[in-house]
Order: sequence, then structure tokens, then C-alpha cells
Amino acid sequence: MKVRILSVVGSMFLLTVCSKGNQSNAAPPAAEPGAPPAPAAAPAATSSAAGGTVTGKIKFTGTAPRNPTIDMSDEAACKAKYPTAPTEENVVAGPANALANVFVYVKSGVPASYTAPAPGANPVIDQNGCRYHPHVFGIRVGQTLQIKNSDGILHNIKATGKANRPFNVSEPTTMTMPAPRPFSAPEVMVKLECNVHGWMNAYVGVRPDPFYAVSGPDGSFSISGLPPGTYTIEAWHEKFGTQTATVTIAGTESKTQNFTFAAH
Amino acid sequence: MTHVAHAKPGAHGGGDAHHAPMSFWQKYIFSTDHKIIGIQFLFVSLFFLLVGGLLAMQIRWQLGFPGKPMPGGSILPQTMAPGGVILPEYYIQLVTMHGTFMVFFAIMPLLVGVYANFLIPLKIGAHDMAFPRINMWSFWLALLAGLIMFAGFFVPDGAPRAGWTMYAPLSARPDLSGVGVAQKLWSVSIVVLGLSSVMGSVNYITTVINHRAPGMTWFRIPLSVWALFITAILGVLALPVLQGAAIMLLFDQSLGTHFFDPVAGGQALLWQHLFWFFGHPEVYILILPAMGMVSEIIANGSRKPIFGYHSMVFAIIGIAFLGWIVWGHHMFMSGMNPTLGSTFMVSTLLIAVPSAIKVFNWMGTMWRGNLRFHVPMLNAVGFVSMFTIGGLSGIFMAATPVDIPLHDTQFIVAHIHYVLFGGSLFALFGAITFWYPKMFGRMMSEPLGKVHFWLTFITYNMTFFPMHIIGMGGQMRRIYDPTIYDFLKPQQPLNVFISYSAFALFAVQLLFAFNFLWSLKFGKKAPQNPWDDNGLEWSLPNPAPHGNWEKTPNVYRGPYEFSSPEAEARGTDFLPQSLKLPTDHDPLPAPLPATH
Amino acid sequence: MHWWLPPGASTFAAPIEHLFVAILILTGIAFVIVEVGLAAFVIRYRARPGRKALYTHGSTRAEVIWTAIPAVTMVVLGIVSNHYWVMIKDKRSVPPNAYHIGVHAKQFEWQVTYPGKDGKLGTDDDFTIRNQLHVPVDQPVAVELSSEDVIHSFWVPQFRLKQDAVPGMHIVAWFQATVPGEYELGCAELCGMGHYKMRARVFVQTVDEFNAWMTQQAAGGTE
Amino acid sequence: MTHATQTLDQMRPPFPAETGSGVYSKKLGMWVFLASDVMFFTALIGSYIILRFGMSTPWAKPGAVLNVPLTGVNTFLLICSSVAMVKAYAAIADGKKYFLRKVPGKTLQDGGLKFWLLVTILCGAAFVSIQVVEYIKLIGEGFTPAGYREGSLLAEHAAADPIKYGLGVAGMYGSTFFTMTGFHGFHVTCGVISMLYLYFTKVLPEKYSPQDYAGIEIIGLYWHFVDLVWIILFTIVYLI
Repeated sequence: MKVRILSVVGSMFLLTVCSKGNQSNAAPPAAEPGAPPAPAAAPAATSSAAGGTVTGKIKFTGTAPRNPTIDMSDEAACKAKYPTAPTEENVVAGPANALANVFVYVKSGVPASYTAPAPGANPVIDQNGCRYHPHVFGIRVGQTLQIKNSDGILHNIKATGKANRPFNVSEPTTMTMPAPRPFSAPEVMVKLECNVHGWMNAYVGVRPDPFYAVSGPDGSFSISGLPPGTYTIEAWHEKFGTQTATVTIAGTESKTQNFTFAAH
Repeated sequence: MTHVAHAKPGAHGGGDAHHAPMSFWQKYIFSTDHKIIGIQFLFVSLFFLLVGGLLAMQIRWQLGFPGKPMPGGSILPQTMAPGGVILPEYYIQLVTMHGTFMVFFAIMPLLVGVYANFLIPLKIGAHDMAFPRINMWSFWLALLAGLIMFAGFFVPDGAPRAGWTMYAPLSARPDLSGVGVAQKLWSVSIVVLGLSSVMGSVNYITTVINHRAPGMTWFRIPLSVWALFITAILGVLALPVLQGAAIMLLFDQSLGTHFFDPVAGGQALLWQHLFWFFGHPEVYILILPAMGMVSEIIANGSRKPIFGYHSMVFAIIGIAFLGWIVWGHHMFMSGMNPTLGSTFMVSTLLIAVPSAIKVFNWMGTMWRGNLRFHVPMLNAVGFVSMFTIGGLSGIFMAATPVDIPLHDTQFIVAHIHYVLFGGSLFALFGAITFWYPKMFGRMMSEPLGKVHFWLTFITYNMTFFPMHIIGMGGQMRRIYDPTIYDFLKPQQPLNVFISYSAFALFAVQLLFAFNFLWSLKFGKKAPQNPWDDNGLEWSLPNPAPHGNWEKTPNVYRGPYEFSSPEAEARGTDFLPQSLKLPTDHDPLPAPLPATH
Repeated sequence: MHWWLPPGASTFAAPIEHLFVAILILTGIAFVIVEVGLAAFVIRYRARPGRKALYTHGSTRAEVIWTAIPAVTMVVLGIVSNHYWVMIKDKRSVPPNAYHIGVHAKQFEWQVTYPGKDGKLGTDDDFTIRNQLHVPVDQPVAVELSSEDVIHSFWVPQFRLKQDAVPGMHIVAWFQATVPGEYELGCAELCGMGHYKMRARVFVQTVDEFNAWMTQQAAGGTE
Repeated sequence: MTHATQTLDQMRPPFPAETGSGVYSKKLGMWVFLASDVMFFTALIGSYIILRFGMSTPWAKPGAVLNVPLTGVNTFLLICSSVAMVKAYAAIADGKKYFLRKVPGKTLQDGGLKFWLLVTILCGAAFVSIQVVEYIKLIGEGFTPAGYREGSLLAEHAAADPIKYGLGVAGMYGSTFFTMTGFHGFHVTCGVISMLYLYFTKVLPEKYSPQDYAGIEIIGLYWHFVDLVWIILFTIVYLI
């Protein structure tokens, strides 16, 4: 019993600590789904002065496949939250073929000597309107994930990670999971899914360093605070796969690196 | 338990009699005396009975008031019931562990662990079990198994979540059940328990065959011992099968084997076949001893010989035999070949025959009797009437077409509780009261016992009878919230009613617990033969000394010679088995066994 | 508050209900005999001063009677039940003109695959819908059950049809709906934490409605 | 038959005179235990049969994965140990407690209980050791309870010749093989340990006599049973 009590107390503590984080990245359903989570921003604030920045836009060629509409008639609570029938978020395209929800991270090149600044506030994933918000996001190794249910109906959230311990827990009512889930090993990507609502899925990239970002609705991303060096940067998309590029950073310069996926 | 201290250390032939006087530890903790071991089993399994009951209360809360915070539930860890609201995964842990504890760690040890140990040597005139030390180990292993199972609540992800039947692949794959450690604990615990109960059964069988007092011929053996003997045989043959299955399950969970995982060519139904091949004999392990002890009590309470002793014995054997060829009736809906279903249906229906024989013979025993309604008798009669309902409701599910709408609904829940609670537990209330003086040298309070019986009888029926109806209404087993189904909404009031009755039923049991504990110290001292019974055990002081008899008793007649002319001649209505009348000849001791 | 089986809506309802009533009567008789008998004995033979118990070890005739009667009844019951059992569950009993629909169970949803225009499963005009089972009325329907992960059980109370879906097995269960309307499909075998949420809606439609719906779906309504 | 009384004295109660079976309790107990062990192996072997013949693709060819000759030798060892057990039993039955003794007119020396039981123990121990070696070899080659390990030698062979190596059934093959042989090995180990115990506590101190050698008889029963089970396992797992 002691173990559990402790974990409960611990989670209480975390809850209070993370309350700030919540505001910054608990996105409402209508808002842009791919809002970059706090940790991506946090290091940028602290160490952008010392270090270079990689920014870019992500586009795709061809026509994006249609996102299937979701029939939520089983869940009135969710259905009510949408004026028109909602769709899945497999490919979220912005104006001029901009591609959102792409996870961009530094795959290799970060010097072993590099010491990452302490992770910022823990990210929160919200189950709202029978969809996950955010749909794609990053988390630092050692951070825990706050799981929130704003629907008040049963969701279960199942993480099928390889490097990270899989979990499968449920929230029957409007609540925040008392025990936040830790991520202990780098892994791109861990899939999150709800088995009660087959269409619900989200992806989380677990990284040891703060050098990752998620492209916004306009397809743009920015990774900052990179020490000088040559990096392999990878862009991951759930439908279009991955693309890599090599970027060399000298001093505090700011490089631009765009990615273009082919919609097939 | 302090009263067993009267056991005379020097007593002849008993387990450890030769190094007397014994320390407290030898006498009560690491005792090899079958009576002490029985009492140890009694206390442990009553504890697990309480645990199982508490789990049941939480189940009933959730079913009656889905999603409402449970009173006092807030003390539960957040991972089970945040703010007292039971989580679906915790609910499944509840149903799983309620079944597991009640079947494996409450009813089974109460019937077999307690009364096979306590009664067999006393009733057949043996000084102790054949293998006292193995007997001691069987208790300690059972306790260990129970603790391993109990630990499941305190490991990450909580207790097992696959139902007490542990259907694979749900039980075999952590990614599907959402629980890792505790599933393994379940398997380990069952393997240990199997070991314990095989040790016990080896003891019981050997003792009954080899250690009967002179004159205790097979057809003078009391029915309780007959039932326990047959039960032991079932145990020896059934438990190892479950052990084998549990080991395969454990390997699936930990070594990456694929016995029950279709992904790699395993077979999901294999688990069900193995489990129920054990599981149905197990059902009879859970009822036969109860039948045996009820036979004793009814004969005693009616002051009449048991009606049709021989057919009672053959009915026990018949039930035990049929128990091996009916396991498929748990799998009518499982996708098993329907033709097999037909055969299993017939064999299952036939079990009604020996069961009917027993019920009618009990009635025949009471017919034109001189019924004394002491507490054991009340509970025994309660057993007969409730077991009848349980047996009859079984026929609905044995008839395969009717089973289709009833299978895996609350109807089966009602059925199993009419057999295990209305059956086994009523028998146990009777048995505990009946042999309490033999165990502790004091009587349990008669008035309290009667109040407890009547209140239990009423609240019990209020709790479980309506389950038949909501089962017919189609409410599936093990669902967390019936109210999300339109066809179940109308009967929710009945669920609420059941829940209230269940809480009352639980409260009434505290009365029994009080009576049991209070009488240990303050119960009135028991006369040597408080129930005017014929059994050999009553020829001993209460409680019986270590090693039982100074000199092995001779047996002159069957166990149920109530109201016989000889008895009348003595101005009583009973005739102890070991009482030598002038007309009796001493039985010859059988020749010593040829070793080779 | 209803006190009986849910109103039947398939051809199985009638025979099962008849059998149910028959067993209810049989067991009812046994129940009355035993319980009334017990009550009578309890009152009539209770201990009173001067009362003497009858010393008897039993009566073979009586025992033969109450052995034979249940035995015969049970055998008869078995034979009758088996007739319906074969009709409902036997593989050979699936009507040849049955309309085949695929139902794939997975934690915690029912994926229903319709044969599309050509009326055949396994062709590329099949389409799959989550948690919605549409069937035509008065037309034998064969449900081809399969499971993704664990054992589930296909259970529609009004159809009196229950059949487990077992991973690694392909099981066909058939029924013929008789009353148009909306029903519920639940999972009757514990399949995990979302077991109780594994609910699909069943629509029994007239043939025209069904065809209309089918063409509209095939044209790619949803999915 | 005085020795029977002595046997009885070892276990309480000394009386009543045992009615019924005519088999003394320890022996009867062992028979009952063996009955339960039969059920245990029935569960394992039964599952094996059901699984093997439920497979859609054929089982691996005999000898493709397993080293049949080596195990054949092993089987022979176990049978020898059974024979030695019979000799030990016969020896003590006519009072030959000694190790070896020269018999006039015979070239061979005559072995007593101490000799034959030691042979039994050694054969049993050898059996277990060889089985351990076999396991290590197999796992090294990539044959695990979960099937053929990725990228192992065996996996390559299997990919090359899926029929011979039963690629489709590798998982089941590993599961059943290791479970059944493993538990038999466990039984043998228990037997060897208890025989060693008897050897040092009863046999060397010469506690047994023609009047009482229950211990030998009982462990003998167990040993023959374990041997029998192995012959079945060897046939269905290695040869078929």
C-alpha cells in the first residue's frame, strides 16, 4: 500500500506544479490541433541567446488524402462539441499545402558533452470531443504526461511503446489522471490510442534533448538553442513517413531548412 | 483457540506426542495435530471470506449506483477509485478477485482444509492423519498462496483483470489486459495452492483407506467422511490439471511461449478446456463436503437414521464421476463444436439425478422424524431448500437452447451463488456451529445463531433471487455500468434493490463473526456430547486432546442409529458408534498390511 | 421494469421461449414439491414432548421412484432441447440463402463489414462501419465472427443470439430478424476494461430501406 | 511380517491395525501422489497433442532441430538408472547392504544396495546434466521457448527450409518442447536430490534391513514413474 500512497502524493504534487503548464498547452478543441507543447518553447526561451536556430516550413506536393469523417453518434457528448461532423487528423493541411503535425527533431549530431537544460513543465494531453489535443507532440525523457479527460465519458488511453513501458488506463469521468505517466527512454514515435473510440489516436516523440518541434498549421517550425555543430534533422509525419536533412550550425546563426513530403 | 490448550501433551500416538510438553509454537503454529491445522485453516479462510465479502460490497455499490462516489471509497488509492469513484479497471479487479478469493481461498479451504482435517481422523477413529508433517506443509503452502494472491492489490497496475476464470488471451497478454505483475502472481499462487491441496488430498485418501478404527467398515463410515474422501480424490485428479494450465499461462506471460496466443498458433479455447476440466470437478469439491456434513446434521436433527445411506454414498460417487464429463457445459457459446455441446448437455442434465436422490433422501430423513431445530439443523434445512433452487436453475442453463440467452448473464451469477452461498455457506454455518464445541470446548450462542440464520436466509434471498430476473433481462456479467444499455435501463431499480439487500446481508454476517469470536472466550462450556450425536468424535472430551484417543476405539455400528430399539432400551434416542452393548462382539483388527 | 426475457425479435425467440416455459413448469413442480414438503415436515414433525421418531433406514421403492422420474424427465428434456440446439447453432443449419455480414470484434468495438453491391464478402466493394449493424428483416443473416485480440461475445438479447468471437477462429452464427427497429449489440464475454462500453447499434430495416441504405453507403457515405 | 510394524512405527499412529488397502500408508500415499502427477503430465501432453495437430502448417521434422542421438543416449542412461533401481531394491530385499563383494566362483563382483543406488543416482544426475547441456546448445543455436530467435543460425536454416524446420510452428514447438522436457527434468532433479538424501541418511548408515526398506521401495516407485514419463516424452517430442 505504501507505494501507492506515495505515488498518489507525488502525483498531487506534480498536479500543482504543472498547473501553469496546463494553461500554456491545453488546447481547446477548436484551436489549432498541433500547438507546439511547452517543452519545445521552454528551452528556446532560456538558451536561444547561446546557440543557433533552425527554422523552416513543411509542405507537401500533390493532393492530400481526405480525412475520414468520424461518426460520433454513439457519443452524444462528443458529437455536441462539433458544428459539423468532425474528421480524423491524419493529414492536417494549411494554406498553400502547408503541412501541420509534423514532428521535427535533431536525430543525431548533438555532442555528448551537451547538457540539456532541465525539462520545463510536463505536457498535458486532453481528451476533448473524442479527439486528442495535441495530436502530435514531443516530451523530454524523464518528463511525465498529464492525461486529462474533458468529455466526461469513458476513455481509455493505451500507449504501445517499445522503449517505454506500455500502459493502458481509463478515465470514466471528467478528470485528470491522478498518476501522470513517465517516459523514460528516447523513442520516435509512441502511439497513443483509445480503444473505446477507434478513431482516437495521437503520437508522442520522446527525446533526450530539447531540440524538437511540431509544425504548426502554417507548416512552420523552429528549433533553437543548438550549439555549433553538424546535425541530422528528421521530420516525421504519421502518413507521409520521414525525411532527413543535414544542417551545420556555426555560432548563433539561424538556418532555414524546409521539408517537402509527397502525398501519395 | 486458547482452549485447545487442554490437549493432553502425553496423549498416545498423536502427531508429535513423543516430544511433549510442546512449546506454544510447536502446539499452535507449526503444529502437526490435524485438529490444530483444521483450526488454523478455519481462521485463515474466514479472513479471506471477509476479504471476498468486502470486494463484493464494492461490486454491488458500482452496479447499484454506477459512477457515484462510494462511501469511504476515497481511502482507496487514486489508481483504483479516484475520489471514491470506482474505475472500470478496478471494477474488473474486484470481480476477478472476489471470485478467486471466494472459490480458492474461502469456500474450498473452509470445506476441505478445515473439515477434512478436523473430521476425518475424529470420525474414523484415527489418532491423526497418515502424514502429519505433510499436513502441516499443506496448510502453510495454502496460506502462502493466499498471501501471494492478496499481494496482487499492492503491485503496480493492481490485481488481475481477466475474471476468476482467467480466459486467455486476455489473461496472457499484458498489453491487452493492462496488468503485468499481478497476472503472473495469480498463476504462481494457483500453482502453490495446487501443491498444497494435492498434499492435503494424499493425506485424506491414505488416512481414510488405512487408518480406520477396527469395525469402521466402508459402509459404517459417516457420510461427511465419504463426501470428503471422494472430494479428496477429485482434488488429487483435478488440481494438477489446473496447475499445468497455470504454468503454461505463466510461461505465456513471462517466457514468451504462445500456448494460448493465436497470433503464434496457440489456441484460445485450450485454456477454457483445461480450466473447466479442472473447474467442474472443482464445483463438486465445493459442494460435496457440504452435502456430507448436512447429511450428518439432518440425521442428528431429525433423530432418525439417514434415509437410504447406500444410495447417498452412490449418489456422491455418481456426482463425482459425472463431474468429469460435463466441463463442456461452461463452453456452449465458446465456438466449441455444437455436436460436442449436445453430448455435454445430456451428461449435464443427468447430474440432476444423483442431486435429486440426495435432496429427496434428506426429506425422507426428516419425514416422521422428531425434528430438533438447533442452529445447525436450521442451517442444514436452509441448505436443502436453497441448494434445490440452485440445482433447478442449473437445468435452464444445461438445456443448450435456453442457455443461449442466459449464458454469461446475471442469471448464472444467481445460480452459482445459490449453490455456493445458499449451498456451501449455509452448510458451513451449520457445520461451524455443530463442531464448534469439539474445536474450542464452548458452545456458540443459540439465540444469536437463530437470529443470524433467519436474517441471513431473508436478506440472502432478497439479494440473489432478483439476479435471476435481471439475468433474464439480459444483463451481462462483469459489466461496469449497465445503465448505458437501453434494454437494461428499465431494470436498474432492481439492481439498486439487490445492492441494498447485499449490504444488509453483509451486515448480518458481522453478527456471525461476533458470535464466533465472542463464544471463544465467553461461550458456555460444552458438555461432552452436546448434540446427542453418534459420531466417534463425541466419545472424546471437548476439545479433543492431542492424539485423540488413549486407546483406539472399537466401532460396533453405523453412524446414524438414532431412535433405534436398542437406543430406546437405554432410554435415549441415540446410540454412539463406539458404545459396546452386551449383544456386541469386538471387531477383529485386520491383519497388518503385507509390505511386499 | 420488466420481469421476463426481452421481447423477441428473431425466429429463435419463440422456440427458446417455449422451452424456457416448459423447463420453468418442470422445475416449478419440483420446487413446489421440495419446498412445500420441507415446510410441511418442519411444522408437522417438529420435536414435541412424547413424540417418537420413526426408526427406518429408507425405502427402496421410494428411492427407485425418485431416481427414475428425474432420469426420464432429463433424457426427454435433453432430446427436445437438442432439436432446437441443432437448428440454431449447428454449422449445417445456416440457410443457404443467408445474407453474409462480417463482424470483427476488437477491444472495444465491433467492426461490421458489408458485402456491398455484389452481396459477396471478400470482394473489393466491401465496406466496413464501426458499431453499426444493419440487417434486412425476414431474411436469414449469417454473421461471420472473428476477433482481433481477445475473446468477445456477440450478444443481441432480442434476437436470443449469443456467440463468442474467438481470436484465431472463424465462427458463423445466423439469425433471422422478424421485427424492424433499433436494438443493441453488447459484448457478453469479459474483454478488458472497456468491456461494458463495447456496444453497437443494430438496425433491422425493411428490405427497401436496407437496400437504399446499402447503396448510399456503397457510394461512400462515411468511411 | 514384523518389518511392517516397524514401518508403521515410523509413522504415527502405530495402531489401529490398518484395515483396508493392505498397502502400508507411505506406499499408498506415493501411489496417490503419482496419480496426481499423471494428471499433471496429462495436462501438458494433452495440450501438446491438441496444439500440434491443430496446426495448419506441419511440425518440424524429427532431428531437424533436436539432437536425437544425444537424447537417445540420455534415454538409455535413464533406463539404466531404472534397472539399477530394481537391482538396489532386490539387493536390500535379500539383505545385501554392502557396496561390492567378491563372490567365490564368480569373476564379477556382486553389488549391494550401496552400489546400485549410487549407480541409480549417477545415471539420474548424468541425465539432468546432459539435458542442461542440450538446453544451452539449443538456446545458443536460437531455439527458445518463444520460437526461433531473430537472426540466429536456426532462424536462417528455417527461412531456407521452412518445411523441414517447421517455420510456421516454431513458436508452438519451442513452447511445448521446453515446458514438457523442462518439467520432466525438474522431476528427475527432485528424484536425484531425495535419493542422495536417503543415501547419506539411511543407506550409508545401514538403516535399511530386509525387514524394512520402505524408503527404497517408495523412491523406486517414483523413479520408475519418472522414467516411464520420459519414454513417452522422448517418443512424442523427439521421434514423431
